[in-house]
Amino acid sequence: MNNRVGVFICHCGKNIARTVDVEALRKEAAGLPGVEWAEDDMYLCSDPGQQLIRERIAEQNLDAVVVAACSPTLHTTTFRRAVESAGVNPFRLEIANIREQCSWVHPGTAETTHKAAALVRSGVEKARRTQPLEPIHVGLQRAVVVIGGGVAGIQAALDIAEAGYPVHLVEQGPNLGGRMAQLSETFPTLDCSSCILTPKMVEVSHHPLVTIHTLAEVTDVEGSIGNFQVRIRQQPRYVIAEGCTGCGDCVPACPQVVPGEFDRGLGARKAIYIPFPQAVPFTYTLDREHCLNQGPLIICDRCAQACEPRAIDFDQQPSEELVEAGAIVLATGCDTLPLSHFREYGHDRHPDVIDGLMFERLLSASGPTHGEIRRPSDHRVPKSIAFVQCAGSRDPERGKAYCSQICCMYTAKHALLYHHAVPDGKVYIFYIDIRAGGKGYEEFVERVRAEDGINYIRGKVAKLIPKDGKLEVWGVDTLLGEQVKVEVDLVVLATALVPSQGIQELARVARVAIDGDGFLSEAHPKLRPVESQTRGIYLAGTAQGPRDISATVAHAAGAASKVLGLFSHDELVEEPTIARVNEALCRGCSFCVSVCPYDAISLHEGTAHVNETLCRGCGACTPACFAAALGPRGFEDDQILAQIRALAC
Amino acid sequence: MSLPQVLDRHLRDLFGSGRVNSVLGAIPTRGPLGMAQLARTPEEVERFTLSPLACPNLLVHLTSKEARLDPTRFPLAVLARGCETRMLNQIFSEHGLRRDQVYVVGLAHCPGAIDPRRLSAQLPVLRGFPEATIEGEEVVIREESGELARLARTELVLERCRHCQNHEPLIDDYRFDLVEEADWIEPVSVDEDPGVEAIDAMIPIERWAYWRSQLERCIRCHACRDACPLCYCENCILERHTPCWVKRSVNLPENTAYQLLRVMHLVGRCTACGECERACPVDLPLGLMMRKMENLVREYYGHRSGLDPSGEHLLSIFDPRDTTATARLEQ
Amino acid sequence: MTSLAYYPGCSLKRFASGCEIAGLEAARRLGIELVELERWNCCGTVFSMSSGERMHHLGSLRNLVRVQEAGYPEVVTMCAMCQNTLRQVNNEVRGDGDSLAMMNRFMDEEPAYRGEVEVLHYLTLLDRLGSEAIAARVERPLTGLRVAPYYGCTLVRPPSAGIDDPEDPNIMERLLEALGAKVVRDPMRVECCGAYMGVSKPGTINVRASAIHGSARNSGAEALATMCPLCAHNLDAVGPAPDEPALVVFYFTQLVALALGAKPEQCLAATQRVDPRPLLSTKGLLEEPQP
Amino acid sequence: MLIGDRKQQSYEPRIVAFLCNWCAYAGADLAGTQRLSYPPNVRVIRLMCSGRVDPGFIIEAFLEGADGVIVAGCHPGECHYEHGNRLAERRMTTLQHLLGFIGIEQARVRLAWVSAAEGRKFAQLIETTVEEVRALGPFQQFPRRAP
Repeated sequence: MNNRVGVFICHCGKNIARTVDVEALRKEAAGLPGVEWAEDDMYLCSDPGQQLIRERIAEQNLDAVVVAACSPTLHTTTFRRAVESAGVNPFRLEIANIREQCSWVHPGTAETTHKAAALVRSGVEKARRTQPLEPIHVGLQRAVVVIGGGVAGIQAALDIAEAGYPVHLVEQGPNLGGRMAQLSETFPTLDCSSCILTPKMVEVSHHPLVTIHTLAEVTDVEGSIGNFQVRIRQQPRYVIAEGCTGCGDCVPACPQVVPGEFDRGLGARKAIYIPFPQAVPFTYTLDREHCLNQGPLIICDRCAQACEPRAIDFDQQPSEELVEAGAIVLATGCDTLPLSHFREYGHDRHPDVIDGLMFERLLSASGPTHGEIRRPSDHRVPKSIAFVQCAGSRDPERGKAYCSQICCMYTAKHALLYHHAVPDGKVYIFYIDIRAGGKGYEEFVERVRAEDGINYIRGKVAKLIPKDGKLEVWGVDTLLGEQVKVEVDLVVLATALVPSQGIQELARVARVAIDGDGFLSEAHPKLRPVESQTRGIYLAGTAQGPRDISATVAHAAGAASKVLGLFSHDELVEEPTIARVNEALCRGCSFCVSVCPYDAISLHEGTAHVNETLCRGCGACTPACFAAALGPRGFEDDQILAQIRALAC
Repeated sequence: MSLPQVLDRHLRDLFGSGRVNSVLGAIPTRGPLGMAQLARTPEEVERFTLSPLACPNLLVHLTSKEARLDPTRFPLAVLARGCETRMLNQIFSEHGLRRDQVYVVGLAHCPGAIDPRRLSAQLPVLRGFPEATIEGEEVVIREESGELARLARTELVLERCRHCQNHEPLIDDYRFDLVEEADWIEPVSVDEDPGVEAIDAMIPIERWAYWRSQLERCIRCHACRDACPLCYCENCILERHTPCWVKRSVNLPENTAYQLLRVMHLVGRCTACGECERACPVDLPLGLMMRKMENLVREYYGHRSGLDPSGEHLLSIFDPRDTTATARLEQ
Repeated sequence: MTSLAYYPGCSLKRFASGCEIAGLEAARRLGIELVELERWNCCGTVFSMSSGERMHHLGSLRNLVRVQEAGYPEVVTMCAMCQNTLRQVNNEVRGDGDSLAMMNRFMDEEPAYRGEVEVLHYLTLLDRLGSEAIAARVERPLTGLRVAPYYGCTLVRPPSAGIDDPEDPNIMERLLEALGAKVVRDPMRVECCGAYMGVSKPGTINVRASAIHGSARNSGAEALATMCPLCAHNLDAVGPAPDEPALVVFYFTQLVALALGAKPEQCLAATQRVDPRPLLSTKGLLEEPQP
Repeated sequence: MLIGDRKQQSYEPRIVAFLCNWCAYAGADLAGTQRLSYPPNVRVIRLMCSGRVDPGFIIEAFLEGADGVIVAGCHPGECHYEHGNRLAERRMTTLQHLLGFIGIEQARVRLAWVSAAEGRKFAQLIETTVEEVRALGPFQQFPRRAP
């Protein structure tokens, strides 16, 4: 029990003194058991105020301090530093909130001062029972695992590696690049997407501190901030990376033709393939799912025959690797709503209804049509195109409630590029509202709108009726108040952005929260957008929500800076207010083990043990243990019972 | 009336094979209660009885302080009826004991156990070593001179037997039928519980008047806590002084706090076996609170303690559908 | 022979009697006896649903009470609008205990409706039997007959009272395949036929009918099949402009009865402006079915 | 001692409130910054989570003189520690029914969800609780411990 408690009451100018009789409160506090000194001051949080506290601690040899002032959320650290500099353990400071929860909300009556007195009494009773606590120091593994090889993952990996820390970049697909590699040009500058992405990919693949794992997935994450153990499972590529020169002789030899995922099914590829010419690492991949050789039986080895450096190895096996990391960055990117979702547009029965990403492949020089816009049904150049905005976005009943942010811009870009390729082509863009908030975006859309042949029609499309080789678009023009029927050769749906495949499983493994739409949940929407709710795990790019490339790069750089902030310390300093077990009282009943949201408690030889890095001090375990054998320091049973006694009478 | 031949030999074999160090069972005593007895040698086995008149509190001797101070009694065999195996499951799920420490002799087809108080209320003249058998819905009491009385089963058995859902053991290493398979008729299990329903029907003031008159009589002898097989904490918080949850003085407020804290520590664990009420020297109706809470957790959370030896504790988990009327401001 | 409660509805007793005759015959051949309710009244048609006024829904509710009295768990109806109205009222009262209580109090001479009756459309009943069971009983397969199913509105909208997906229904297509017909999937199959607009603006029906007939013809169909007497009236009795060619408009039950081997007079009892006999005879579908 | 003896004045219920640091306590602070006003009958104890509230605390509060108890945490799904509030729900519900069974009115114990943005809702929670407990009258069940 600390019996030399100092009580300091703040006037806070008039904020407290107007309704609380500070003098009576001081007299009352001075008489409380265990209180050695009581004093009031105009502004305790000011430097003179804190100096006053430091001097009194020295003069009166105080062993604990109660500050009766504003909410602890404002100045706890300030006052903790003040008492610490005077030799009192910072956790022997208790704050009585007599402003927000007393003087500001009650009239200037005696009862208000009585309440303030009770709050001070409660603070004193708790202060008398505080133990000196030292922050907990935990070792820190200065390495990071970045999951997702798109532009977000690449940017985060580069920024962290540039600062001198090793990075493991884990990509599910055969090569880096993600969504951005599938784009033709980017708005608003019409830069060629692969021209600006390839240098980054090359830079990350040559960086000495970055280890790239392609065809790899994270299957398990153990440990906590500073000390994660990440299990990476590597799928076999069946091509020896060192051997493959990228000559491509194997491709013509391969008899198996398969629809290409990279070209969204518009183009074909062989079983042995490389998704696009600038792929990094520039190594071919044998897709055994479609290869004629199923299982161990090898019946066709034409690719191996054609491979002069003998780089094909049919019996490569999956391998696993356990990586130690202090932080994890999730940059798993996004996907688009599948076209089968749009029954009213009858996609599954009409090949000329495609989505924005497929149109990008048609525009791309490395695409299935080598940059010529040809429609999938009969490969003719479409003379008229209808672009449907908000396909599945801003549609709570049948699709996603949110706006996918980038469709207005890439649709304007598509319209402009089509206009350049087919000057006499007719374009109809059905939109609800055009959202062009980025730098130079509005100007870009105005430029597109000004082109002749491009018609912005404000209204949604109800139905697509196939009619002798064309598609009749039934829509409405809400500005003219008329129904619109337009015949076009091709319809491009700007489909909603959705989280990428497999994010559910990865979130479960990494124990991070997911929001209602399946995107990763950030720690705070406004103030902590790059941190997940799990400490040590950071979010980069569209995995956290729809955004364009520039915002993704900035978001990824933000995540990297958080990691670097963490790595700038030699070790992790943890709040000491975490749970502590009294082995003598513990019955080993494991009720606390199942209640802990962070799996921080485990049983060793029949006694509970708290993992100090995992425990966050919430105290949910304490009421679960009726032997009262464990409790969070700073919120122990005896302190709270003393507070109840002080407040209830 | 010692053990049937088959069971007697089986228990002796357990000693012989070294499978157990002791056997826990009941021995008959003068008057209708019986006493728990720990047999350390095969010879002592023959004193045991299966009479429904001799059903003392056995399981407390598995988790009591004596048991903890005398580990040599384990592994221990226990003659356990259905309700007792349910209590064993709860103890195992709380790691009070390891499953391999207890050899469970399951007493199947249990017709029920006689409540000594109810029997002496109906047969005050009873003396000596009476014999009692339960046949269907009737209890036959016999003395040396022959049949003494034939009474209704639901009027005589323990409260827990009237609501019994577990006439068969939930877990056992060896099974023995108390009633031959041929003439076994599943006893009627009664749902309504007049004691609890009477209090539920009262308004708060009446309820408090009733409980005030009971809790004032509590002498804080801890008999209820010490009789409970689930109260085996090293240093029970009801006796601790730093921090002090319940003060030493024996008065209405402290007695109320004592019982409320004890019951709250048993919510979701207690199997309503009624031993606390049986042990109370001043006959406080503690069983009412235990059965009320057992019904509540079943009704609100579908939780029945002791059905699964590795079950989760009710108050350590939650179910997203828990939307009971607590946050009334929300409705 | 399973027996189910049957609610015919007004149109099937007069204008669309051909649909009922064929429907009952087809059901009988599939081993289902549709037992007509002793007392039934008008379902109130979709008009009654136009306002939330509970009093207008008493018509349908009284029919549900009749089914409850007769002790059947389900009631089958052939008319698209009857099933729509009955199901909307059923869903409504099941979800809102207070208004059901008020309506029950109002109909004091009727027993209170408990909300346990299920309303089943004839097509859902057939779909429940399954294509194999139906195909097995086909005696006169409709090979070569190119039919475009036409749903209209009340069979599929609103979704809570629809029998299939409002944008992309498939139930009639599945059944027609089982009957051996050549199914034509026409995109206009869920567009409105003009409903009662013919009363206030006579020209609209011809416009709608020519759009629907034209689209079906473009898709290669020879005939339309519907289960709504109002659609049949608009598409056949009114039909496209006189100079435009019009397809035969069948009630779906007629095709089912025909395929199951019913006698032609049972299948063609409907008063159709465009006579189906020439089309059927070219397909050899008027002869007796070979054993 | 300065504390007026409550019994002589008109009956003003004493309410003890356990507020979770991240949501309810922040909501109470917000009511302050918004300068709302609510009755001074409530005395607040700040805990890191509503999951920390032991049913024993409620019993102790009544023993020490409280007439009503509030336990306020984050809305379900928003708990800073994932599910502390869901655990509090089961503990408080079972306790309320036990207290009710022995005659302590359930309305004396209230569990509520208040987010950090709901200053007005916090003030309203205090007002309705004080009114409800005032309607129940002072805690008569048993004499309290001397201060």
